[in-house]
Amino acid sequence: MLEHVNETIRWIPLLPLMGALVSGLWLIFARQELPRPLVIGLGCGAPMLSFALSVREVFRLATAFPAGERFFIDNLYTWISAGDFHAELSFLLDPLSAVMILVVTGVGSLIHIYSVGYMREDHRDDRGFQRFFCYLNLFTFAMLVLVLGDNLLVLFVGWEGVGLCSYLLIGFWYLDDHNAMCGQKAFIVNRIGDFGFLLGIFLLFWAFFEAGHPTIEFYAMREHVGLVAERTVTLPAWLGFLPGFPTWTLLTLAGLCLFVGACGKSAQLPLYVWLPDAMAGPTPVSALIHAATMVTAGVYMVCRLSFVYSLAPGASATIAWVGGLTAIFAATIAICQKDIKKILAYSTVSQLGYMFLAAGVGSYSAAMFHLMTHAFFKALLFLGAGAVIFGMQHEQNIEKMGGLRRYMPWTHWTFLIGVLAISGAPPLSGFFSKDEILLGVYAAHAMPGHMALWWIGLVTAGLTAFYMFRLYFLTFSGASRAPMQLQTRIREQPVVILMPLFLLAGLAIVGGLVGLPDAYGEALFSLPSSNSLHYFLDESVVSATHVVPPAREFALAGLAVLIAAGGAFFAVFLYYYRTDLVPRVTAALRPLYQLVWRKYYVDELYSLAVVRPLVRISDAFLYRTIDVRMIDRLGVDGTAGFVRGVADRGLKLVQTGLMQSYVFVMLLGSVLLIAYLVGGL
Amino acid sequence: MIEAWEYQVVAGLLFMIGTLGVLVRRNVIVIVMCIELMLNAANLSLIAFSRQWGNHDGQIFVFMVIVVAAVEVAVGLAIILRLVSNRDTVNIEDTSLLKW
Amino acid sequence: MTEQVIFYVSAFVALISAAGVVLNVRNTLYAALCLVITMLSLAVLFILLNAEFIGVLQVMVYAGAIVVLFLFVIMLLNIRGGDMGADRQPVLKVIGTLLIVGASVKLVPLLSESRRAWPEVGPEFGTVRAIGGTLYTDYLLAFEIAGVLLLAGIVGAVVMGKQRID
Amino acid sequence: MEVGAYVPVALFLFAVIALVFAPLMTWVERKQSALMQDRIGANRADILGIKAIGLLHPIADAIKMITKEDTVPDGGDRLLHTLAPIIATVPAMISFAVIPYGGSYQAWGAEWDLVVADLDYGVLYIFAVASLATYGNVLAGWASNNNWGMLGGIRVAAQMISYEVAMGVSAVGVFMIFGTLRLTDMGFAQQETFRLLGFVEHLGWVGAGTWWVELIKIPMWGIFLQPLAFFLFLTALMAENKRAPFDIPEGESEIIAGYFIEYSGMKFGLFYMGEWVEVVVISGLMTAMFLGGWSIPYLPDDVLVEFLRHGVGLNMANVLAMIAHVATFFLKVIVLIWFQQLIRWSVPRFRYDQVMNLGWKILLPLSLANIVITGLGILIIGEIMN
Repeated sequence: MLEHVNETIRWIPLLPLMGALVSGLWLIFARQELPRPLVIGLGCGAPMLSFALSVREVFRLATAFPAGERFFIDNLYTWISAGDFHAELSFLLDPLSAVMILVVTGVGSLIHIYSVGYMREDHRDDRGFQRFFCYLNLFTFAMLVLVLGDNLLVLFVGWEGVGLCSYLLIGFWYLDDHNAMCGQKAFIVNRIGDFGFLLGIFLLFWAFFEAGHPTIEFYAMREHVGLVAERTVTLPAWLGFLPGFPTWTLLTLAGLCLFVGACGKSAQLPLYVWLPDAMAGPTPVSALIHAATMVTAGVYMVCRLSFVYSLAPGASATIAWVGGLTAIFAATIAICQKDIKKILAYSTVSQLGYMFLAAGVGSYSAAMFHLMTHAFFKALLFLGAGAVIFGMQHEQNIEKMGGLRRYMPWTHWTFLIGVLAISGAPPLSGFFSKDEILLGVYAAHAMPGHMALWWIGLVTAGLTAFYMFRLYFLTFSGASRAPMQLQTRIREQPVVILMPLFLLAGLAIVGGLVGLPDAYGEALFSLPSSNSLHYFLDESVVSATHVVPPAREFALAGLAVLIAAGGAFFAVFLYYYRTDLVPRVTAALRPLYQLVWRKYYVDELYSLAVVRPLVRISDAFLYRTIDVRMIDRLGVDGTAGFVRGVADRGLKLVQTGLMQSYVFVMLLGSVLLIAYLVGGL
Repeated sequence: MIEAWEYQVVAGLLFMIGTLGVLVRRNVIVIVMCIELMLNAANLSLIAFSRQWGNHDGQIFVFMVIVVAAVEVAVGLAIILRLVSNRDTVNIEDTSLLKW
Repeated sequence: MTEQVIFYVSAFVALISAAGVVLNVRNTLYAALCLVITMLSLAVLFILLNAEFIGVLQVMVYAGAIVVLFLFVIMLLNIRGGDMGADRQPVLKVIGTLLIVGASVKLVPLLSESRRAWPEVGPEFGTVRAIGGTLYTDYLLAFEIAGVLLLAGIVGAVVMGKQRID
Repeated sequence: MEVGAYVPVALFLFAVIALVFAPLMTWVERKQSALMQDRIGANRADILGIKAIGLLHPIADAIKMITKEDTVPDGGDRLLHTLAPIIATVPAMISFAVIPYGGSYQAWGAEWDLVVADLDYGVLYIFAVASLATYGNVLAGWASNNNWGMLGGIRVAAQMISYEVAMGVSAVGVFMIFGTLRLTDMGFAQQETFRLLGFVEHLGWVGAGTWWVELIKIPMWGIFLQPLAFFLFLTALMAENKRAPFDIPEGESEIIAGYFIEYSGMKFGLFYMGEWVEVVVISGLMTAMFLGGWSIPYLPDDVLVEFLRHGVGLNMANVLAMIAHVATFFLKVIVLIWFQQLIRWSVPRFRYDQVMNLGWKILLPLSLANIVITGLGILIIGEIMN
């Protein structure tokens, strides 16, 4: 592997860090905000500069070197050095991280700009404006560390960093208890996942250590992964119900542990519950963190470790099935939601499920492709939703909207583009990426039940189109259901909010062309290998190759479009032409509707099965018995009381206040000690 | 030929004399002087070891000890000045307030 | 031969004058003077041990500054006597003295057991250049900490010495 | 160098210092003050009518001192009272041992080094020995059983300790420049010259060997390399010497005569002699460190010897060079002595707080600044040279 040292890479994450430090430290020490223009310049300038740098470096990476050598490394310093093990604090720019940093800094910059407009009149909290940009910059930094880190430890630092920023931003308006609780929920659920992630890191490191290569650097691990592929672990007897009992490969176990972390971060079953609640944060946060970037960290991690997962079919199958189930599960929930942001949140969970589905069947580049296009159109949708919410004076219930097309035409058009893109309408970006995933699933013959998964994907596509169009029609078409006095005040948003929408809409339209499938390229433009993203990423990820004849590929795409169109038409029918049917349908399906509307009672189930017992045990046993009775009373107070008793009765007599008696005792002690040491006693 | 142990004997005896002084004398100033004697005994020992091993580490230690001694004397004598101006005594046994 | 004579004379003077510091109970000033003589004889021993720089430093700092400070304080406080008042813990001191004497008696045979040949050292040993070289490389941190310590000492002495602490 | 070579040299030196220079100093001092105060000055003592511009006064003084009654005050400490003047005088005399008053010469197969003890830590030796002289003055004040005396002693102790710091620190710049504490090495180093404008050549502004760059050459004397240190060091040394304007330990107008108030006779004379010898030592040390020692400007030793040997042969050439160098050295010493006298009789005595302020708040910070500047200068010049 040829290494190209490039010391510019470090500035990509460091610039946002400096922005965060300057504004954060200023807030801490000066206790007041900087002048507004300065905050905006600092807060938006840092990610934009970072974006410019990223573009330049990625361009250099892509053009200056032939395939196989696209590998920039920037070594800051040696973080840990223990024996043969060295963990460097270094950044790695390869095709995989190149795609990620472009998405993170590019979409991030747009959302920063949008935030200027969105947060300008936010007076819920003193100094909130600068604090918001401080957190956003810090998040950008953490995310860039995550994707640029060249080993698992640096990745983990970023991993935890984005978790922290997510917590800070969800609870941004912390004066409201509910928001603070949502932040805590996100943090705790993420921690559960991170526990598995850490275990995975340790397992991987242990495996490589045993194989004689104590390393956690991705490319070194990739080089030596063959040495640990055969290593197995024996499961304990009580796990006898698991498939493949009693021996698993170590990589399967490690991959599963790591996937637990990905489940937490990327909101997959069963740890998805935090993401809908994370909508408590400001809308730009939802767009940036909970749609475009942070939640994709799990997908990125799986792609980054594709060399592990390609050798661990069990783990891959688990990922695929979890992803597929999450996709359809979340899509069904989204159908009945009324909160505009919650719908988008469940849609995000569902789309993330798609990505994992792709990663699970080995189409890692398809997963990355969908990650990218999803970042475009989901950020667009969220920002559009933010504009709607802003226009509606912080009303989020879509049943109280309607007819916004007349009031906010530009927002409406961009939102429609987003809806079309996510529904998979050709030739928008979502069409290509979703198709590539479905194609990958269809062709993955090694995967147990791949046809079932394929059907799940198709149904989900239909459901997606249905609930997105439902959202669209309820929000923008028909007559306004808002109170009269609110209706008179709905206005189109200013340019600073619309401009990011336009740019993202443009990206959502054309973004799919970088990954135009070869078959389309051949047929439309006679380009033999038009899927440039796939070939670009091929160096970083171990992609499964699937050969499907072009004719069948077109047929499959047609089927998917047909199903999506079906879902869309169903929504058009129900929410545009025959709106009177909706109450009747819901009444007819009352029990089912109730089940879905209450999100399958998952939160209640968790509360009953996990949270309440834990709280009960903690309170009754850990707190009242162990902590208060034993540690406090016996340990802390007991020790102190004992020492005080002894000192009061005996020791204080030794303290005469006469220096020379102390000298005498010291002398006596030294003489005895020395006598003992030289053996002359 | 003088050998290491003879220097160490001198250092040891010097240290003992200093300790004795700290133990038996009651004048604070003299006690500080006796502490200086003990420090110097240690210095002699270190210098002898430095010579014995043929490297400069011992001498560096002595350098540091001298620095510490200078600071200690400056602050210590300032404390003694305060003691005299407050309690009008230099007798260590009159200053036994610092106890339970 | 010369070395032996110098060693025995200096060691003898050092020990005798050190004893003078302790035993001179009537006059504190004489104790201080005895201390100077000890320092000077120790400086001679240092130079005998090829530690010339440290020897000169010993004279400069101990004899030239530290003991002068003692004299300064003795004169400032006008202490003409020695120890004052009755001894409050005589038993303790007698036992301590016996301990010290006993330990001293054991000391000589104990140390004389371990004999080790003197190595030859080059002409560079103990020079200012050699000590400086070691001090500014291997012991740089210690040196800088010593500087901070001196600063703290200055501040401490000034604060303690002020007549009225505001 | 063989032992035999320097014993006579040492004896010569002590004779010069103690028996010639110190008595001469009394005369110089009187004449100088008379000159500056527009008086006639010492001109009374005569032998058979020969006055010799007052040069007989030192002899008269000596006779007077020796024949006076020697008293010890009641309640004073007889031992310390007797020891004190000796302790005050002897260190001043022996500190001259490390000051080179000439270079190194080969004559008749022997090597002649014109220094009594060429110590590696030469300057530190002077500092150490000079600090011992303090005891004489402090103990004198104590042993006199006199309040003025004791106040004088306290003042001596405070002043000595204060100025020792500034003295040591201000000399560090010179040590850094010459990279040694050995005074003979400093003397040899100061025979070199440097081009004042050499930096323009090193910076590449003009070509090598440009005539006007070569023209202006300056001897590598300490005073040119360390002008600030020269004045700081001289001030600190004069304060250590306790003579006007730093003579607050004597302070005739406040505490009569300070620590030697109860002294008479030769003991009293010894204190004065000690001070005068110190003046010479200061001048010698300053000459060795700052004024090029024995060297004649623009005329290095070997060039001089090489020039002379063509006429008189190697041995005599060395002897002639030695004479020239010793003469140069003493000429410089005399200039510095005169300069000190000039200060002494021009500047009034400082107040006690002024002395302390000067030492701690002016000399010490300036000395520290000088170290920093010197360090930077050495770094920069090192960079340019490479």
